[in-house]
Amino acid sequence: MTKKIGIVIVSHVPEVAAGIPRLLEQVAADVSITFAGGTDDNDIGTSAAKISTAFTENKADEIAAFYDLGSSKMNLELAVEMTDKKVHIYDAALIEGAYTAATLLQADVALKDVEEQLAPLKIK
Amino acid sequence: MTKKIGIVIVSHVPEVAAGIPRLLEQVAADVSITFAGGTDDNDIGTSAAKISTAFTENKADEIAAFYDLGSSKMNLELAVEMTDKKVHIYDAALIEGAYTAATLLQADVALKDVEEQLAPLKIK
Amino acid sequence: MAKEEAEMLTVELTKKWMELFYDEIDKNKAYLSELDTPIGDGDHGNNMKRGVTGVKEGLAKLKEPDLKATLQAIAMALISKVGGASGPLYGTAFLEMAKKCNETQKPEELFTVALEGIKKRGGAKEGDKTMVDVWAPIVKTFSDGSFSKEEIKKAVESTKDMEARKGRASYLGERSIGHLDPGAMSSGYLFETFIDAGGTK
Amino acid sequence: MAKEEAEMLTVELTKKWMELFYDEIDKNKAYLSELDTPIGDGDHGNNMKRGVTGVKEGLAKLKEPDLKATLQAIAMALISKVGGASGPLYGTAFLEMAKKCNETQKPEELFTVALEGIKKRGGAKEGDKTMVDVWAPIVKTFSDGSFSKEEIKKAVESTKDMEARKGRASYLGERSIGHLDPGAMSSGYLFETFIDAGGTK
Ligand SMILES: Nc1ncnc2c1ncn2[C@@H]1O[C@H](COP(=O)(O)OP(=O)(O)O)[C@@H](O)[C@H]1O
Ligand SMILES: Nc1ncnc2c1ncn2[C@@H]1O[C@H](COP(=O)(O)OP(=O)(O)O)[C@@H](O)[C@H]1O
Ligand SMILES: [Mg+2]
Ligand SMILES: [Mg+2]
Ligand SMILES: [Mg+2]
Ligand SMILES: [Mg+2]
Repeated sequence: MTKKIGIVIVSHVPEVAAGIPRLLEQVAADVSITFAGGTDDNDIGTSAAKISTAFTENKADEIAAFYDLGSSKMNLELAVEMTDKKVHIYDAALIEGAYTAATLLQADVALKDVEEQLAPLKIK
Repeated sequence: MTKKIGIVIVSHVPEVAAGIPRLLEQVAADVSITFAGGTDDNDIGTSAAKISTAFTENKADEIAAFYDLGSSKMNLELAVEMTDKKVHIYDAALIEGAYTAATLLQADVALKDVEEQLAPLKIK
Repeated sequence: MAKEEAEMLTVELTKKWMELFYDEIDKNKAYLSELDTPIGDGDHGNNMKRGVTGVKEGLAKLKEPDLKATLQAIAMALISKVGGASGPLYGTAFLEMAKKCNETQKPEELFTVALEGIKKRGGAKEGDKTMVDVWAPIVKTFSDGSFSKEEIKKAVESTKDMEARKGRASYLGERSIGHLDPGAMSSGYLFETFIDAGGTK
Repeated sequence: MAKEEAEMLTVELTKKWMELFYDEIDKNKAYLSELDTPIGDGDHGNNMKRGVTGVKEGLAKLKEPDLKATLQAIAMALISKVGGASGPLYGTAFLEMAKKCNETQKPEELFTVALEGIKKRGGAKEGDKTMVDVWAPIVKTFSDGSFSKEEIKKAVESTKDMEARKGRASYLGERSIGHLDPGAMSSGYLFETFIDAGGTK
């Protein structure tokens, strides 16, 4: 039942990263959603290692990734270079973009149509 | 030292609402930031009563409010009708918008200039 | 005479109405959440159940309330207990009725201000596939005397072919077509139980 | 002869460099965070301190490493320990140097690929008020032989009048003018300690 494309949430704040999937899971029971929040010491920041783990733990081999601030994007990109999975990084509003993607992926919408709906949410 | 305008964060998820201020406080030590997350039972949802409390607890009399999904805006508006404070609701990306506002309010930027910078982040 | 009375909203009628609405929500809780699953977050039944439970408790606490206090208590319970979008919407509806009820007790006029409140609160128009698509046509039925379970069912059913433009279902765009709107369904129950409670035109 | 040797990056030189860089960061931790306060989140000193501590520990674990392993260990420590934007940026710089160092050990060429890595990773150009505004001019000084503490200070100082277009400071727009960029400052320390360690053109 798990959808082909999963979602990874990256935030500087551990609680935010852990909390967003709770909102998404409500509308996307079959989308694998994993997250990486904070530094390795759970301080405010991001960690390429944690993001790598979120990629690995995700049940899908193709991933739509969302992040909060620009600096998390850099760690996200580093993690992308270290994974075999196919990762799409979206410069969309974190919560609103991930929520949109979750809703549409659950409804088996094709990725290119999801991306079309993410386009107006691109704010970075 | 507290700035004249405070920030209120409203999210469906208690952890997300509690976590975002941690990101903002890093760049806005003197901005009063309060939050309301989840229903009264701490389930996923929002609560006009919790939002009212976040208004009251905020040290500022003028508030910039940010929310995640459309339904939280309705509870936000209900809470606005119940408070004496001056509240501005922004339809901006929650995390990115609130972060921008926090940075600028800390730097004593006038509200109309803050709003100008929030305009491109308007996605709902 | 009985007919005459039923034309006006009274405390008695309102209480009876809320009891029946509670039962209907309770009975259809799973169904409402099921409707909310393909085009929402699957919680509308639970939300409404929490709401009507709050209403029951809120009304039980009132001692000899007048109509205004009754409607206010209902509004407050819905606002504070539902948790989802439908909470502030139904809450606003009853709040507007409470504000108006000293001036008129005609259901038609009270439902009219309630509908205006819902529209203002949520920004939805007719055709957006929300509870407004039940409220708006039903309020109209009062003027031509066609208010009936038939019309209520028709209004609920009409949301099936609509494309959602408000609320969570709107994220699905045209993919929302083919599904009944859960808030339209619960609004259907609200009006049906109003009839069952003795409230007719 | 000593001059000759210093022209090439060696394991010895790199280790010495990192020791001095650690000391410099340690000494200026509060200052770096202070620079990061008006135009950032006030953590650059702490971030860098965590980073250089990680570098120290990472290097201590290596047994008779070659240059590539040394540079890789530095990169990995910075990437995993810093936490802020500067982590992946400095990390990428050393990663690119590690990739290149079997082909050439000339500081000039290694710093060139490092700079390209930083630019690619962060998307910043010269003039955006970031560490790039130290790296870019300093890399150029190698070709005309002007690499010196003088030039490093000048490059760091040049960020003061710039308007930030990347990183957290960019949220402040023109209000970022008048403040030194913290990452430019720490990059200044990196190049100064490279000189102190014996690395010159
Ligand atoms: N903006 C709106 N205007 C009118 N009705 C709305 C609006 N948003 C949602 N609704 C109604 O609310 C119903 C969903 O309620 P519920 O599931 O309780 O809230 P949520 O979507 O927050 O979980 C929808 O089926 C729709 O009828
Ligand atoms: N996109 C970028 N490109 C180049 N350098 C950047 C970029 N973003 C930030 N920096 C550098 O990183 C420094 C801030 O580092 P640090 O405080 O550790 O990270 P953070 O801002 O995430 O807290 C800035 O002063 C700047 O020099
Ligand atoms: Mg719902
Ligand atoms: Mg809900
Ligand atoms: Mg910083
Ligand atoms: Mg930081």
